[in-house]
Parts: sequence; structure tokens; C-alpha cells
Amino acid sequence: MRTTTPRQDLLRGIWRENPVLIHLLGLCPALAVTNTVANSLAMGIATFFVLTGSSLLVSSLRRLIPAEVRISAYILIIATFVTVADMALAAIVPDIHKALGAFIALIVVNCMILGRQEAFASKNTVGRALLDAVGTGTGFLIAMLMMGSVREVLGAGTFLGISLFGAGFEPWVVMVLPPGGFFTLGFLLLGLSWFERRRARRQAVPGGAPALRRAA
Amino acid sequence: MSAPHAPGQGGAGPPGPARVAPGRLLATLGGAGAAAGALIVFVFTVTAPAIEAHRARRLDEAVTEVLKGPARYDTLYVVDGALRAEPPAGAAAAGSERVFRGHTADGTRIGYAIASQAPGFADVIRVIFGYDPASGQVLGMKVLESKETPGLGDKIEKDTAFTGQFDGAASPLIGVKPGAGKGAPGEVDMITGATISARTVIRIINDALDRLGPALAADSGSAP
Amino acid sequence: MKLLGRTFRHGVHPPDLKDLTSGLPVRRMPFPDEVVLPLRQHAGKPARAIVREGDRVERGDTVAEADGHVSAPVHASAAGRVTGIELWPHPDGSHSPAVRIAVERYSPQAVRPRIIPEWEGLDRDGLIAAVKEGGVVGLGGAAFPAHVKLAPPAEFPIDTLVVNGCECEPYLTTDHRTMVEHPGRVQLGIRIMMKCLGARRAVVGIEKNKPDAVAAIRDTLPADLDVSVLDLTVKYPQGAEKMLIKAVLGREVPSGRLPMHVGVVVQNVASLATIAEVFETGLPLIERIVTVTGRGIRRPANLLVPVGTRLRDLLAACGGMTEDAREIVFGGPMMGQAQADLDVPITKGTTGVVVLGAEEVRAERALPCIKCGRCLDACPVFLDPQLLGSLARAGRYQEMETAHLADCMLCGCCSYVCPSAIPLSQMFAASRTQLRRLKAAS
Amino acid sequence: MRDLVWIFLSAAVINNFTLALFLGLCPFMGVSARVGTALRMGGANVFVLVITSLCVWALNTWVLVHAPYLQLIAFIVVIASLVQIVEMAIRKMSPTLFRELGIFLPLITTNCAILGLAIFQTNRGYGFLEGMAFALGAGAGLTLALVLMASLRETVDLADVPAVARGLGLVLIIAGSLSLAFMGFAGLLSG
Amino acid sequence: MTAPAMDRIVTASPHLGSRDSTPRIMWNVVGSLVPIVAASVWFFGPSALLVTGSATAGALLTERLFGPSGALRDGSAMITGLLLGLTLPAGLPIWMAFAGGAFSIGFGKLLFGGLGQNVFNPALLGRAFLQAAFPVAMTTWPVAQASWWALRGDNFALPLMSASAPDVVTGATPLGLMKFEQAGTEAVALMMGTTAGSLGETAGLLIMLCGLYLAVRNYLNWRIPASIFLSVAVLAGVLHLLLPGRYPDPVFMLFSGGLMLGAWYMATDMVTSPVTNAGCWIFGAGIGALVVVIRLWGGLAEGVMYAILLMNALVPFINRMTRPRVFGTRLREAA
Ligand SMILES: Cc1cc2nc3c(=O)[nH]c(=O)nc-3n(C[C@H](O)[C@H](O)[C@H](O)COP(=O)(O)O)c2cc1C
Ligand SMILES: Cc1cc2nc3c(=O)[nH]c(=O)nc-3n(C[C@H](O)[C@H](O)[C@H](O)COP(=O)(O)O)c2cc1C
Ligand SMILES: Cc1cc2nc3c(=O)[nH]c(=O)nc-3n(C[C@H](O)[C@H](O)[C@H](O)COP(=O)(O)O)c2cc1C
Ligand SMILES: Cc1cc2nc3c(=O)[nH]c(=O)nc-3n(C[C@H](O)[C@H](O)[C@H](O)CO)c2cc1C
Ligand code: SF4
Ligand code: SF4
Ligand code: SF4
Ligand code: SF4
Ligand code: FES
Repeated sequence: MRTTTPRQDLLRGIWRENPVLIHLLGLCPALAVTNTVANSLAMGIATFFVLTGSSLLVSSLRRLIPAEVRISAYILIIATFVTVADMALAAIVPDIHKALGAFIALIVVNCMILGRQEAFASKNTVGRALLDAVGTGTGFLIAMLMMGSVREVLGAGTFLGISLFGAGFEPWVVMVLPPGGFFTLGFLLLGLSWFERRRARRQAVPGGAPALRRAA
Repeated sequence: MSAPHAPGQGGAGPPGPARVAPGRLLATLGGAGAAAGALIVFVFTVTAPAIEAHRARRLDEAVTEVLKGPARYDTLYVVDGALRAEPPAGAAAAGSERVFRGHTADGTRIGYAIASQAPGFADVIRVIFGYDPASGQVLGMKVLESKETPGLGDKIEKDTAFTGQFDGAASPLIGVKPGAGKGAPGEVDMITGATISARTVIRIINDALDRLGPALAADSGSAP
Repeated sequence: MKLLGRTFRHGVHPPDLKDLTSGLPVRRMPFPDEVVLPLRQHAGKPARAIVREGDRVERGDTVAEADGHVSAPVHASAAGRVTGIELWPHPDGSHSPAVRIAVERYSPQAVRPRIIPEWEGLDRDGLIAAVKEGGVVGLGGAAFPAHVKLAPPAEFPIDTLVVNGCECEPYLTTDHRTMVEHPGRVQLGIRIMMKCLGARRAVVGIEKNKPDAVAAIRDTLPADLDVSVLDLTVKYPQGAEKMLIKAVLGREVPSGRLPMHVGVVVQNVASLATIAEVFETGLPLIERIVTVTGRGIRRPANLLVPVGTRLRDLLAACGGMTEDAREIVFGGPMMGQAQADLDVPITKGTTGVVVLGAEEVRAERALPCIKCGRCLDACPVFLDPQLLGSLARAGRYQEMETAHLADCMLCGCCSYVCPSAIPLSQMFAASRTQLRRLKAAS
Repeated sequence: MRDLVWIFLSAAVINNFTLALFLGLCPFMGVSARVGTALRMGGANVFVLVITSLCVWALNTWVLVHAPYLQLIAFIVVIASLVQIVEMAIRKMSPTLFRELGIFLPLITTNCAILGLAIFQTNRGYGFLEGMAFALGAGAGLTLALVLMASLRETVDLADVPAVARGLGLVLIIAGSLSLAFMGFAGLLSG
Repeated sequence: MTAPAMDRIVTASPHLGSRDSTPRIMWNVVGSLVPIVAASVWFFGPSALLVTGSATAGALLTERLFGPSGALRDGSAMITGLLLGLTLPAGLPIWMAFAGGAFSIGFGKLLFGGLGQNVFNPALLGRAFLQAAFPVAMTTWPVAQASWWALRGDNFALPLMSASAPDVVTGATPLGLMKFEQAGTEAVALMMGTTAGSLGETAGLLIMLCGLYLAVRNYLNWRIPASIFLSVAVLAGVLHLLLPGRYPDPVFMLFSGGLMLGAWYMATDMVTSPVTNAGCWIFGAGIGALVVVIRLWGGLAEGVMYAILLMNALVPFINRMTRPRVFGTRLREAA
């Protein structure tokens, strides 16, 4: 088994191995429902709930589930939690439930969730699975919020419905339309890759870069 | 499709965890299924009333809005081109179209609320509108669902100047460019920059009235 | 098709620039002080030297003999003393073994008395042996040993000899002068070659910009043989053998095959004249007509040059270079090799020396490909040079192979038309080398 | 008829399943590097979508009216098993077809395009014919998006893409551009 | 012997090259656009210059900052900026035009690796982005005003702020009139440019002349405009003959909207059109067909931009399908 500390289990998924931004899992919801911050938040929380619930159950049942049917069993477990989340959202925040539409049900096939079950929860103790799920779920939530904030702020000039720039602001409608989803995620990835490369360059010449530049 | 076997394994069964008896497979899956089913049914029973209440409230609000505050309303079912008080029997029940007949407190009929839909600019637009067969007037209109462009097409639901025009407009409605109207009773100013969406709303109403007009007239002619 | 003149599809129209020399009769160049005879002057295996340092040779003596079937002997082009067999700059850019001969100052440069073969009396094998003895190679560019072409395998019967008098490269007038001045020799060459091949007919293809050559060949057509002359549209690379066969016979040589697979042998007019000379004078291929021309040369000329003459001496014979000479090219400006060293010798395959002026050469930096498609419209073998170029840049040689890199004849039409000045044909030549290296490695 | 045509066109181009509804993004990102693979992935998708539409119609008509809360689980279980059965049948009947499409089937049995179709079809109350038009349109839309993306990626592979944009960053920008271009179909047949 | 001045070079063959170079082609296109820009100023006043100028500035600045050094010299960014500018309404806030130019070059070109490597027409991608971002501003077409000098619309809206001049007199474009009000426009007006519309979509005849100049000099592939016009004329003609009341006549279809500018200048961008001639015919026919479909049955009044972008996406596919048969290959297969 991998030797990671509980701290790593928890923190890993939040940024270094962010499921959306680094592993590009769960892209559909990240693009489809992030046109407002509220939707992103609801989707993030629902996914968080399903992920944690499934991971808990899968890791506690991991000795009982035969390998041959494990995928079916995971999907059954996930589908159960999704159904529960779906009904809960419908009962508690009907408007958001309506806005998210089919995408709550689609959490079932979110590759990120199934991936965590297969790769982690089914092989680890309940405690570690829980930490991992919380980390990954938070990472997902953060990515959703990043997407949602960019798109709502630019696309509507509001944040969580609160106007930011006053009445004269011209919203960039494209950001809340489908192309805006692709562009936002694309741009986030470009930015990340730029940071990543810059850091790699810095590390390649430890402390030497400024000196070199001066010399040149 | 043979997976590469380790020589010592005797070639029996795929490598990996030990084989499990099919009985246990079934038992586990069945058990899990039963547990899942139980959980779902439990949550369903807990949340169902709230969900149902939301649904009813939404419908209630819509009908109330387009019929301008009826005291109560009846649900009627369209069966073979006529309005019935009872849903048709059997499988067709779920799919049958409904209209809502509003009454004032003293029982006079105000008119009917009808929901209908058609493709707009971005996707299907669903609207509900009130209609009084006696006067031939549209009483009000509300968009139930649309994905029209924010800032343009979504004016059909957000722009009260547009939605307000439907109150009391004579049917059939006629869409005109803003300012180009000649003052005819059925004229509705469309929205500059969102002609398609506005025209779709008007067309939905006209088409629905074409389709249901006779049934509504027959029903409103019958005794209260 | 007929209306527009006979030709192939695609190709380019560079300015022909032949006026500089097309009217100048061939004159003999004075013998230089030294000749350098590379052992590799032909396609195939290099010749094997049979002289040693210090040996005295007469003009026309064999200094190196053919090494195998696809090879050709090399003969001394002037009388003198062998001063060494050493690595010497070669026109292809390498250094390769060559026999150096210090030419005797006051020698009459007479030839040893020799038996001139009577061609009518010889059978096919005898003719072929004589041609091989004469060291004759193709003078059209590739310098393929002529005797090999004279003896195609029996399973590919040859019905037509196509005589290549196109000379489609700008500037060059070697073949033009040969046809105008020695039509009889060309006709004799055709006769001998047809006899060897057993070909029923011969077709001479000449571009329309050489009406005097067309007339000269037409006037000397034999009565007893089926030889005809076709004037062809002026277009580069009309003289490439696959294009020429397409233009005159309408036959398409299959990809990866040779003309003999469609019953054709192509031979250049100057090669045929040389074959005839072997039987007229008994002399082997020791001198050839070279067009020395270009805006960078003071006195352009058509010269009869001893093989092995150094570039330096040849230029001097033409008054030297002008101030704005920028690039010296062996061969035509479209396919020729630029030379860095003034010591390189003229070889049997050197059709011309073109000294380009500053305003002619293309020295722009390559820009990115703008997908204009002009290269596709230019490529005579219908490749997609734009795609090949991108693949070459990405180092995806295997994919280039499936995109028919092997069919590219490096004619340079694509590079010529490319507005972004991308050296496409150069990249393709390099990619072929890479591909060969990859294959050898695996 | 016009409705059926609209349903087809809507899923195929107006609200393209992938480029506007964001369904099936995994294959779109993952299997769109080569045109040949993309075509076959698209074919397999059409196939599964049609089966799904059939299943969903049957389930909705006869089963789920009685137990709506089991919708999701029922969809997943039934679709997955049916595709499994069909896969086995194809393997028996036409090994060539299986080689062409078969390897993709297990991958897509439960991807979001399939489940998305099921849920949209249910929510919109489509009947049998409408469901078929919807499934075919969705399949056409997925295939179109996949093949376009694949051929564009093959081209971009040969470009000097700046280091930061290599990989999925550029793919997403291309997807956004395609999505912009597909907005040209907005409102088709609505007038 | 006289030693020559020794700045000789040794390069690979061919040692001659055709006279055309990429910068030469590009600057010729820029030159041919000058009369069109001038005409737009004639029709729309200084606003036209402001809008075109800021779109061009956005394009050039982005190319300068993020592009390879010296890239401005090839002139392609200039074309992108000018063409983008010509597709915009005269009253657009100039900050939007600037942003559009920057998007065109940044996302439409540089991200793909710069000149020649992009797959979508950068100018049109920029316009599509603007249209989706600011649909209202992008469909507000000012009409001729009392004074030629008056600025139209809201050119000077603050960056990120909306154009909200309430007094602007807007008009419908001929296509808008056709589509949403079933009203025709006279062919002469269309050809001479006295209608509402984007800067460069008026004055069809002038655009045609400038385009012809480029075609004659072989700076654009004439097959593309030819096939576009053919397919639009044939499709629109057949529909008009079948239902003259419902569908407009082909002359109207050819001279209205952005078809002229699109067909001569944008579909012909060699970078984003097929490399084969057969492919160009298919490409043009596809654009023509999509234009007719979008104009007559779509939700938008004008479809040239979307038609070209959609066909751009098909270009790699078209190239692959129309790659010519290599010399001598069929015979080999037969053998
Ligand atoms: C990004 C974008 C979004 C649009 N959204 C809508 C819309 O939601 N509803 C609509 O009817 N037209 C929409 N349009 C269509 C155009 O604005 C169309 O030209 C308009 O309907 C014509 O109306 P007009 O003649 O009143 O200007 C949109 C266009 C674009 C470019
Ligand atoms: C691009 C290209 C152009 C050629 N142009 C000529 C030409 O103009 N005249 C010529 O005799 N050979 C030309 N050749 C060589 C011919 O293809 C062929 O090798 C030659 O005619 C055979 O005759 P030879 O063996 O007598 O030289 C050219 C070859 C290539 C690849
Ligand atoms: C490997 C090789 C083998 C050849 N074999 C023959 C042959 O058997 N018979 C023949 O007539 N020509 C043969 N040729 C000569 C070619 O047909 C052609 O004339 C020669 O390569 C010169 O062509 P070019 O000047 O166009 O490049 C051969 C050429 C090569 C490269
Ligand atoms: C005939 C012709 C048409 C062009 N059309 C466009 C165009 O519509 N949009 C554009 O951004 N660039 C255009 N360009 C410039 C250039 O090709 C373009 O910026 C490239 O797409 C950049 O890689 C054109 C160039 C030429 C020669
Ligand atoms: S599994 Fe489906 S929902 Fe999840 S990201 Fe992939 S394609 Fe989207
Ligand atoms: S060099 Fe090769 S690719 Fe270029 S035109 Fe000639 S044959 Fe075609
Ligand atoms: S001619 Fe040059 S620029 Fe044009 S397509 Fe070919 S390689 Fe590209
Ligand atoms: S299985 Fe299919 S849906 Fe999932 S990642 Fe692979 S291609 Fe995508
Ligand atoms: S000169 Fe024409 S091919 Fe050599």
C-alpha cells in the first residue's frame, strides 16, 4: 500500500492533485453548471456528499465486495447516494435543483467519484478513505467555485447574485454561454501551466536566475 | 482474450483475488441492492411531501399569476379534444395534457390556464398563459422554462414591458416591431434584438389556442 | 490537352534565361594545367584506379576501371603525369578519391592510335561492351552508366526510346547546342541505341523554346527508322523522365518503378551524341559540353571542357566572375549543387556552371507555412509538400514515408513557388537520409 | 414530422450534445486524437444511444410510473446489462463489427452522454419516435464533435503550439471555438 | 585570376524562387483593403475609422507583445485587425473593438503557434466572440445621421461599460428586414452601400473589385469565392423559384450582408481554407449552403461568419479527403 500520511491524504486532492484542474476528471459538471456561483456551489456540495458517502460505504464494505462485481457494486452505491442527494436538493432548494437539471443525476457517472472508489476507497481504511474523499471533494468544490466565479463575475457582473460593478457594466454574455465554459476552463489550465513552468524554471536554476539575468 | 498467466498459477481462473462462489456474488449484490433500495425509499418518503409541495406551489403561483388571482382552480384533462374532470385511465394518464380552470370566490369562471411549448432561439420555451374564451382575450403570460440568451432572449421572462402586454390582449396575437404597431387590439410589441424569442412566445399562444380553442369554448359554454 | 500542347500536369514556369548562351557556338576550352578525375563520376559503384603516382598517361588512357556492372571506367582527359590519388573536393560537397594529373604544357594532346569500332559490324553485346569501355554515362544529370540502360532485363521488353532534349532548367543550353551542331550524331546515337534495345520507335521530345533544335533534328530524321520529334510545352521539369514519358507517350510510370517497366528507356540527347562519338572517333567520354553562364559571369559561353577541369580554370576561361556574383551552381539553378570550393572538378555529369547574381538568389529567411497550397499545385508527382514539410519539421519521418516521400524526385518546384521561402525539397532530401538511417538502425 | 426533425437537429447541431450540453466530454477529450478512432467511438456511441433510448422508453412506459424514485438505478442497471447482452450478441454474429466498435462499448455503457440522454428523454416526456430522433441526433452530434475535434487536433499536432498551451489547454480553446461556431445554428427551424 | 568579392553563398537547390513572398501577399491584401475602409468612412463617418482603428490596434498590440519578434512585418496581423474592424457596427464602443482584436490574435492565432498555424479564421473568431459576448451592442446598427461628422452610437463608452446612448437611431440591416419583417431592399442600394449594416458589409461592388484584383494577382484562390457565389445563387434561386413570396431572390442574397466581404476576403484566408483546389470547391460550396440555411431557416439574420467558421473546422477533413492521387500510384495498385 502507498505510504502517505493522513495529512497528505487530505491535502493531496485539494490542490496538487486537483481532480478537475490537474486530472481533468468530472469535466462535464465543471463546464455545464458553473454559469453561476450558486449553481457551482450546490453542485460542488452535492458531489462532495456523494463522494464522501460512497467512499465511506465502499471502504467499510471493501472486504465484502467481490472483485468481479466491484464496479457494479460501486455504481449501485453511488447511484443510491445520488438519488438521495437529488431528492434532498429538490426538497430543500428547489430552484437550484431546477437549474442544475439532469446534471445532479449525472454525478453517478462522474469519473472522479468512481475513480476514487476504485483507486483508493476500496483499498484503504475507513478513516483514510474519508480523508481522501473530503480532500478530493473539496478540490472539486474549489475548482467548481473558481469556474463559477469567473463566469458569473464576467458574464453577469455579479457574485452570488450581488451586483459588483454597478448598472453600467456590460456583461460578457459569452461567459455564461457554453463557449464561455470551455474558454474559462481552457484559460485556467493555461494559467496553471504557465505557473507550473515558471516554477519549474525557477527551480532548475535555484536562486541563480536573477543573477544570470543581470549578468546577461 | 487470454491474460498472460504466471506459470505457477496452473492456469485456473484469472489472476487477482481468489474466486468467489457465484452464490456469494449474488448475495452481496442482492444485499447491497436491497439496502440501497431501502435507503432510497426511506429518503423518498421523507422528502416526497416537500417536493410535492414545491411542485404544487410552483404550479399554483403560475396559474395564479396568469389568471390574475383566482380564488380556486380546477384541473381538467384534455381527452380526445374535449375537457374532462377525470384523468384518462391507464398508461396515457401521465402524458395527457392538462388545463386549469380558474374561478372567482363566487364561482364565476375567470378563464383557463394553459401550458404549452415550442423551440425558441436557444432551446424549447415553455410558457403558461391565461385565456378567457368568453372575451377571446389572453389574461396573462408567464415563461415557465427557457434557456434564451441572458440580456436578449431572457427579456421574454424578465422584461415586464414585454410580459405586461399580454394582459388583456385579444387573440389571435399579432407580433409587431416596437413602434410599428397600428393600435389593433391583438398587437404585441416584440423585443428588439430578440425577435425570435418574442415571436416564439406569441406563436406558442396562438398555436395552443388554435388547438384547444374549440374544447375551451365548449367547456365554457357548459353550465358552471 | 492537345490544344494546350503536350505536357504533364503541374510544374512551374521559371524564367528561362537561356538567351545568354543559346546562340553561342560551342568552342573548345584551352587545356588547363591540371585535371582532377574523381573516381565517382557516375551513379553506382566508384571506379577502381589502375594508375599510380608518377605514371605518365596519354589523353584517352584508362585511369580507373569499372567496378562491377553498374559502374563506369574513367579516362584521362589530357596527357600528363599522375601526381597523386587523393581525397579532393567533389561537386556533391564531399571529399572523395580522385586521380590528379599534371597536364603536359606543350603536349599536342593527341590521342594514342586506336581501333575505331565499326558499329554496323557489331552485335548487341559488342555495342554494349564498346559503350562501357568508353565510360559513357548519362549526361542529363544523374550520370547513370549508359551501358546498363542499353541492356534492360529480358522480362521488360522496350518498345520506345524516348530521347530527352527538353533541357527545361533555366540558363542551360548544352543539349540545345548539341542538337543544333551535331544532329547527325544524335541520330546515330538513336540508331545504335534502338538496335541495342530492340525498340520499334524513338521519340525526341524538345521544348518549344528551341525551334532551331527542333528543325535540326527534324531535318536529319532517318527514312528507315520510326523516329519522330515532338515539340513540348515549356515547363519545368518537363525533362524529368517520368514527366517526359507522360508528356510524349501518355504513360504513367508506376510509383517506385523505372521507365523500363512501361517499356521505355529515356536517354538524354547529349548522352546519345556521346555514344555516337565512341563509334565515330573511338574516343571515350573525356570531354563534354558545359554551359558557363549566369549574371555573375563575365563572358558566358558554351565550352567543350575536358572532364576534370577545375572550376577555377573554367571560370578563368570565361573572363572570371563579376562583382555581384553570389552563388556558383553546378547544373541548372533548379536542381544544381551550389559550390563552395573553386577547386572542384567538372565531372561527366556536369551540364553547366551557373553563376547567379545577387538579385537572383533567394536569401530570405523562411517564414511559417501559410497553407497557400501553391506547392500542391506545383508538384509534378502530386505530393502534398506542405504536409510533408510539416511532418519533416516535427521529425515524423515514418509518416512521411506513408505520404509518399519516396516518390518525391527533389525537383524543387515546391520550394520554388513557396511564398514563405521554405526549403521544402531540401528538407525532403534530408528526411530521406534520416529515414534510411532509421531503417538501417532497426 | 417537423417536430422530429427539430428534435434531431437540436441534439445534433443546435444544442450539440457535446459542445452545448457538455455531455460526453470524456470521449471528446480522450478519444479525439485520431480521426479513425473518433469515427469508431462515434459509431459505438450512436449504437448505445439508440439502445438506451429504447430501454428508457420501455422503462418509463411500463415500470417507472410505479416507482419514480428508482429511475436512476433502473436506468443504469438496465442500460448496462442490455449493452452487455448486445455486445455478446455482436461478438457472436459479426466479429468484424465487434472489432470495429466492440472495444468501445464497455467504455461508454455508463458515460454521461448515455445517462444524459436517458434523463433528458424522460424529463422532456419524449415518446418512442421522439426518443429515436433524439438518440440519433445525439449520436450524430457526438460523432460530429468527435470527428471535427480529432481532425483539428491532428492538424494542430503539427503546429508550433506554445508550451503553455500544449495538451488540453488548447483542446479546450478549440472546443470553445467550435462551440462558438455552432451558435450559428441557434434558432434553426424555430421561425 | 580576379578574385571575386567574396560574399558568396552556398544554399540548397532550387537557387531561384518565385517573386511572391508571404509578406508581399499580405501587404497587397492590406493595400486592397484601403479602398474598402475608405468607403466605410464615406458611409459612416469618423466612427468607422475609430472602430477599425481600435480593432487593428488591439490585433497589432497583441501580436507585438506576445508574438514572435518581427511578426508585425509580415502584415497578417494588420489584415486580421482591419477585417475584424470591417465586420463591426459603426457604433460599437471602441474598447470592445480593441478587445475583439486582442482576442482574435491572442486566442485565434498565437495560441496555435502564430502565423499559418491557426485553424479558425482569427478575425471571424474574434467577431464571433464579440457577438456572443455583447449581442446587443453587436446588433445595434446605426443609420445615417444628420451630420457626417457626428459619432455614431457609443464609441467612447468607458472600458467594460455598456453602450447606452438612448438617442441612437438604429436601423435594421437588409437581412434583418428580410428575415424579421419580410421586407426587401433594392439591389442598387445593396451594391452601392447605402444601407445599414457593419462597416464593410455595405458596398458590395467595391469589395468585389478589390477582391478581383487579388484574384487576378493570384493572391487568393478564385475557386473559393466562385463556389460560394455559385452555391448561394443556385440554392437561393431554386427556393425563390419554388416559393417567390417566402424566399428572397438570389441577387439580394448575394449582395446583402457580409457575403461579399466574407467570400472575397475571409473564406479565402489561405491558412484556414483547404490546400487543394478540389477542396476549395467543396469548402466554398459548403459555405454557400450554410449561409442559405442559416439565413433562411436559422434564428440569426446573417450566417456568413458562422458558415465560414464551421467550414474552417472541416478544413483538415476536406484536405484529407481531397489529397491528390500521387503520380503513378493507381497503376501500381492495378499491377
Ligand atoms: C449571441 C447571440 C445571442 C442571441 N440571443 C437571442 C435570443 O436569446 N433571442 C432571440 O430572439 N434572438 C437572439 N439572437 C438573435 C439576434 O439578435 C437576431 O438578430 C434577432 O433576433 C433579430 O431581432 P431584431 O430584428 O429585432 O434585431 C442572438 C444573437 C446572438 C449573436
Ligand atoms: C527534376 C528533373 C529534371 C530533369 N530535367 C532534365 C532535362 O531537362 N534534360 C535532361 O536531359 N534530363 C533531365 N533530367 C534527367 C532525366 O530524368 C533523365 O535522367 C535523363 O533524361 C536520362 O537520360 P541520361 O541517362 O542520358 O542522362 C531531369 C531529372 C529530374 C529529376
Ligand atoms: C537503382 C537504379 C537502377 C536502375 N536500373 C535501371 C535499369 O535496369 N534499366 C534502365 O534502363 N535504367 C535503370 N535506371 C536508370 C533510371 O531509369 C534513370 O534513367 C536514371 O536514374 C537517371 O535518371 P534521372 O536523371 O532522371 O535522375 C536505374 C536507376 C537506378 C537509380
Ligand atoms: C486573401 C487573404 C485573406 C485573408 N483573410 C483573413 C481573414 O479573414 N481573417 C484574418 O484574420 N486574417 C486573414 N488573412 C491574413 C492571414 O492569413 C491570417 O491572419 C492568418 O490566419 C494568420 O495565421 C488573410 C490573408 C490573405 C492573403
Ligand atoms: S464521466 Fe461523464 S460526467 Fe463525468 S466528466 Fe466524464 S464525461 Fe463528464
Ligand atoms: S521536390 Fe518533391 S515534393 Fe517538391 S515538387 Fe518536386 S517532387 Fe514534389
Ligand atoms: S507553398 Fe509554402 S506556404 Fe504555401 S502551402 Fe506550400 S509550404 Fe506552405
Ligand atoms: S471510458 Fe469513455 S467516457 Fe470514460 S474516459 Fe474513456 S472514453 Fe471517456
Ligand atoms: S534541365 Fe530539364 S530536367 Fe534537367
